[in-house]
Amino acid sequence: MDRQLNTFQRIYKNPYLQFLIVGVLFALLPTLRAAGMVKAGTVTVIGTTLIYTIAALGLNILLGYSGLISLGTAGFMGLAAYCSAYFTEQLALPFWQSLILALLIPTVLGVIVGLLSMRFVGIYLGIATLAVGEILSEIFRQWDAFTRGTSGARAKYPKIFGMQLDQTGMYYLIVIITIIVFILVYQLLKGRLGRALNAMRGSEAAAMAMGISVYKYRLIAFGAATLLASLAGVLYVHYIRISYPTIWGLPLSLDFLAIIVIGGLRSIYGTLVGSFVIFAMSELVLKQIPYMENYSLVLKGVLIIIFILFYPYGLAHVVSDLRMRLGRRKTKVHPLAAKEEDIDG
Amino acid sequence: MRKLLAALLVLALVVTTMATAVFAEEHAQGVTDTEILVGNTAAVSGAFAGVGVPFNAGIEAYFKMVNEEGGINGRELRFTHMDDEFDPAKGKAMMQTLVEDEEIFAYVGHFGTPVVAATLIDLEEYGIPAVYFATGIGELYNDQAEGAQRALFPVQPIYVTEGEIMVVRAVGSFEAEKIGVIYTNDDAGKDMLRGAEQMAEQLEVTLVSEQVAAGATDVSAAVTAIKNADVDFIIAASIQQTIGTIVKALVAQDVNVDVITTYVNVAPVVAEQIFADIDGKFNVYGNGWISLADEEALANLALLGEWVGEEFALNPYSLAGWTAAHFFAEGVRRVGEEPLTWENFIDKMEEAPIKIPFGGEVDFADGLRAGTTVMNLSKVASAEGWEEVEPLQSVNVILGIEEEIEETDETGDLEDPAETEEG
Amino acid sequence: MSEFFGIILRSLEYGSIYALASLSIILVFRTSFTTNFAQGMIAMFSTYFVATLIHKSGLPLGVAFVLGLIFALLLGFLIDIIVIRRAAKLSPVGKQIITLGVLSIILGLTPNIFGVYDLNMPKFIPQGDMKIAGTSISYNALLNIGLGLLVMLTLYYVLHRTKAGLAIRTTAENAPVARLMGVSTKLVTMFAWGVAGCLSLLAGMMASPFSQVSTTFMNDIQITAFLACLLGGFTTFFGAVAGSYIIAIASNLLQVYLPQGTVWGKPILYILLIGFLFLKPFGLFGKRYVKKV
Amino acid sequence: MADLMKHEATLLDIKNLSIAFGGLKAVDDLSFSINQGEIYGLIGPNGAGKTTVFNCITQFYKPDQGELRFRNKKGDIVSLTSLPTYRVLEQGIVRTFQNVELIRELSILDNVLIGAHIDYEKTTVLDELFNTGRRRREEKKQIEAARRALQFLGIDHYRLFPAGSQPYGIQKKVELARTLMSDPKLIILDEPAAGLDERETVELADEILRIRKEYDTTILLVEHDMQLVMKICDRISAINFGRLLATGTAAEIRADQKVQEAYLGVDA
Repeated sequence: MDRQLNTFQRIYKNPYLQFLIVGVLFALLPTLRAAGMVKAGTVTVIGTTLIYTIAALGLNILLGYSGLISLGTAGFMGLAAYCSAYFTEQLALPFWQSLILALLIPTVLGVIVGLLSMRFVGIYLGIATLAVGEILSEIFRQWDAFTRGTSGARAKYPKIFGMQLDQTGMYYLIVIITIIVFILVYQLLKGRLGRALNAMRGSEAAAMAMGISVYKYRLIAFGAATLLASLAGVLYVHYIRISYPTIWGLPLSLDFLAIIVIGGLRSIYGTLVGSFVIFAMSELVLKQIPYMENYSLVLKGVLIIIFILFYPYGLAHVVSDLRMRLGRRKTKVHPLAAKEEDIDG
Repeated sequence: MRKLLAALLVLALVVTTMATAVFAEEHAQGVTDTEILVGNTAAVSGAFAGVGVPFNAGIEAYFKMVNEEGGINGRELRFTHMDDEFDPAKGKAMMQTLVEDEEIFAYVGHFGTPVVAATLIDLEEYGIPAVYFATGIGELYNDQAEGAQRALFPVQPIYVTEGEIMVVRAVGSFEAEKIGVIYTNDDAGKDMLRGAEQMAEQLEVTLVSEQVAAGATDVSAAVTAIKNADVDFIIAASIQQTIGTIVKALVAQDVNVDVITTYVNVAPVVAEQIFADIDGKFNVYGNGWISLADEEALANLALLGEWVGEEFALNPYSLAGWTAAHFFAEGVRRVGEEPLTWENFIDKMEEAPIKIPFGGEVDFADGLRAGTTVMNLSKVASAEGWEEVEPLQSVNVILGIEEEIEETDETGDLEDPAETEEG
Repeated sequence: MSEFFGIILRSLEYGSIYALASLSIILVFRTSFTTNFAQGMIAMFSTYFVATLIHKSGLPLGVAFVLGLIFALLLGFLIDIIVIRRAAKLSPVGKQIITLGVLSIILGLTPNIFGVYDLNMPKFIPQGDMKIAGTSISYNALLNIGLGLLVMLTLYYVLHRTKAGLAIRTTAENAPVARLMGVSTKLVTMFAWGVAGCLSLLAGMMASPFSQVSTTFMNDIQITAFLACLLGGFTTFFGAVAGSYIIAIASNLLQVYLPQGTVWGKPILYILLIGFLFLKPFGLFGKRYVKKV
Repeated sequence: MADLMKHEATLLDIKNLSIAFGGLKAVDDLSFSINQGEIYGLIGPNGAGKTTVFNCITQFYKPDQGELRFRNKKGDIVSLTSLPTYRVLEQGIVRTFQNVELIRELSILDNVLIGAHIDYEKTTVLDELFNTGRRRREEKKQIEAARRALQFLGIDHYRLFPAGSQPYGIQKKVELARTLMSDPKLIILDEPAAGLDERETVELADEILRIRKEYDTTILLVEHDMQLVMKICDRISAINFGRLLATGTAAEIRADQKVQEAYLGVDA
């Protein structure tokens, strides 16, 4: 079992190095753009995809690790976007101050919703979070003083460390933050906390018997998920420079769900790949293929079903799945296999 | 370090592009000796395909017609478009590709409220002309556009303006004193309400408003509340789908008061939807900025049908697309033999009012960006359609402040029919 | 007073639509433990089918409706056979996401099959109304209320008085035990999907004359139906029906009698709902499931 | 009655324990106590309330009546009923489950590490977020401890496989290894031999005895397999319908009239 890794393997298997390489690859994009190798819009599509990845990663902590479902992700992302737009534009706060508030406010609300999860299980929680999302959505549309209603709330490219970012600068900021988020999430979940969340999902009884406070960890899971959704919301509003109420509806929340299923539960790279499939594929691939542009939704649906049924570990695990089929014993367990207590929810 | 380098590279590239585009040649980007490239992004798949597809078909039909006749000053008009799925982020990305990579000369027919709202700022930064916005959000309204804002040319009515006109109609044509507004919670409904409130204050009439969700099935509560308010005229500020729901709920609750709604609803499908329900209990009126009363408009309609094909011949959105293309082409025609630059194009667009192929005209002089502000009035006359009851009139004409100006058949240099709002 | 009565009466009509939709959701949930997010889309798809028959093929409403029921039944069967049956071993979250896939496919196919236009749907009874206690109500509304009640009574009768109903209830209580007792749970699940499809179509047929048949016209109704299931508790058929009527009535009362009601009534209703459920997390009639360790 | 907790040797004292579910008394006025270092068996026919007793001790159920007192790790006497479920472990009581409760998708090693959850108290979330040296040292220490436990049960070579992919016998051992991680004073085993074949059961008996010796702990088990119980338990309590029938050594229980009746179904 304990094979000695050679130097090369040790380097490419180092997760931190992997994250850095991914980051550098993304950071190259504007240079490629400058060299005329990719289109201007592609940079924006990828930047947005990275933003969605961050939010989806939050949902992955919640659903993948903790087994708690939320259909309100888009609502929280939107709330942060509106907060940041409001604080920077209307109250003219500096970006950093606004950022802290825009992360804090939705997160506190997210933790409160986490309290609901103490009472609701399974589908009850799903629909209750859906209702929370609908309430937020309604507020975005109606509370004109805060959200500017159906005109949409505008924001500017931020100024950080005394440097006024432009569109490309903002893209770099998104890449840097994405990679930092990847590293932090990786570190946070590979150890004790990740195991505790896993335990909670796998067997609440076992978790309690092992001294894990389900109460505390559910709140942590909701807090982490909302924090990441908020971060994504702030980045979005300062990248696209508008927050429009119709964006933050149920369809986006459901897309986040699709991302982590297609990409892979509990997988950082899977989340990234899933985001590409959902947000960038129709843009960068499908629309180039004749007759396919009208079928991106159909394809998305087919992919969701195929992945859940046949590649339950998501795209991120296709390679290892194939390797396993070629010889090794089948040792994987379906990540969404039913458990006994699932009967009611 | 790489970041800085990359940023410099991009900057250098942009500067050179601009330089080559503006200074080295006399024409703007997208213009060659033989063609002019323009484009837009519009949702042609998903829920908004029913609007986006005929709209783009209208634009393409007009360009085809122009090109068959040899183009404008020897240049053919070429149209490219992308599907933004009504998503602002995608709309923004595609705008960058269209402007920076495809190097289009202008946006023709910018489409969809969220996308337009998200990209107005980018349009202004690029300074690229954008002719016709297939939405009526209030942000487009500007009575003193300066600098880059001058490059934006809204043509179809802005919802705020239409809200004003609806109140004017209620007061001017129907002598309403207490007006009820049932508005949807989307941009169209809320902007029309805003306009209606402004005008009601000016004209000193009472206004009560109730909201319904766009696309709702149950709007009975709002109707009950309006009924309780005992109004004598109702503005149904909602675009398609919900208008039928509102009218039917009014019928169901015996609120037999005349209703006026937006131009968007003045389409046969809406008449078909509600005619049987109204059953003569009250009238449903609708604004219109397209008048099919005069011969020229009818001729243009026949022309559209000829070029766009049977499927979209009578489609309001293909009419809109055709109009968008016409306005752009008018600007190019006016530039004539002069270099076709953004600045030139914008100046020529402002030079004189431009006629709408289907009646009325829009004046962009002195930075006025308000879309069309003259509207006619139709009512649901049968299950097949609407019939015009009042011709195209400006606010002041409806209120009887000004005399109606006789329609002439001359194109071009018509005197501005003074449609500035009376304070 | 007659106004109050009018609000209740009208809410009953909308409540019937929500009740049919939520029954469809519960039926599927109880037999295949799947939260069906595609319910609204299935309703939309089959209603489009009926509207297309009427507009393009010129069939009378009755004939088109019957063909539509067959279409909806087969659509339900198909979804179960092709997708849901294979997902039997998945957790509820897994199945729930699978229905998102179904949703996406149907939504993507609709404009490609039925075209991009919204279609008008005639009412079952085009015209006429009557007065009840000072409130006028159309015959069609009465029919809708009656149809809703009829379907619910039929369903109740089938569930509690017939062998097929017993099979459904046993499957809903405990699928493995049902199988041991010789119930073909596969068949039960398939028919549940089929019948759910028909209920959805009926909801769609009742709702579409209010607006138009479009890709989105069932979205609001589906969300309301979900909330109704939540309020009534996902465990009983009766709860979902009761939840539907309660939400329809409460929503309209709040909107009419609250200041700014039509603007803020809905979010306030949702907040009240969540608050109530915080006290009774399994809804009005739901049962708590306690896991044995 | 004398207070048994006064004796240093008493680890757990259960007094007048009662719990009812919907009017049905699952446990009825049950009292017994366990001494330090004992292997204590709880037997009874199906539905006698054995697992319910376990669930009461570990606070999965809150008893209607009765006292549950325990001499915890610090030597203090605590009343278990005052604790939330998740805080029972830190007193020194750990349990297994009738139907193995493992996290199926996690590796065996990770499953065992979950047992060390409360031992990590020194590292904070921030330590984890920034992967500090303290966290890395702690993690290394725990992995070593987990592998010791796995080696002890002879399954260390499976440690990287997902727990759910392993046969039942291995899964049971993983659960056992997990209990060893928290340095428990009392291990409660719920039917540890259920589902095991004869050879595995013999192995299990040996393991239980070794655990007591090696980890210096006390064991309480519920078991159907009489042979196993009789072979390893120092003392046994037999219950039926939630009531205590008899307490004594294996030989005494075997000879007890009431126990025989309960098991053979003879009317009392």
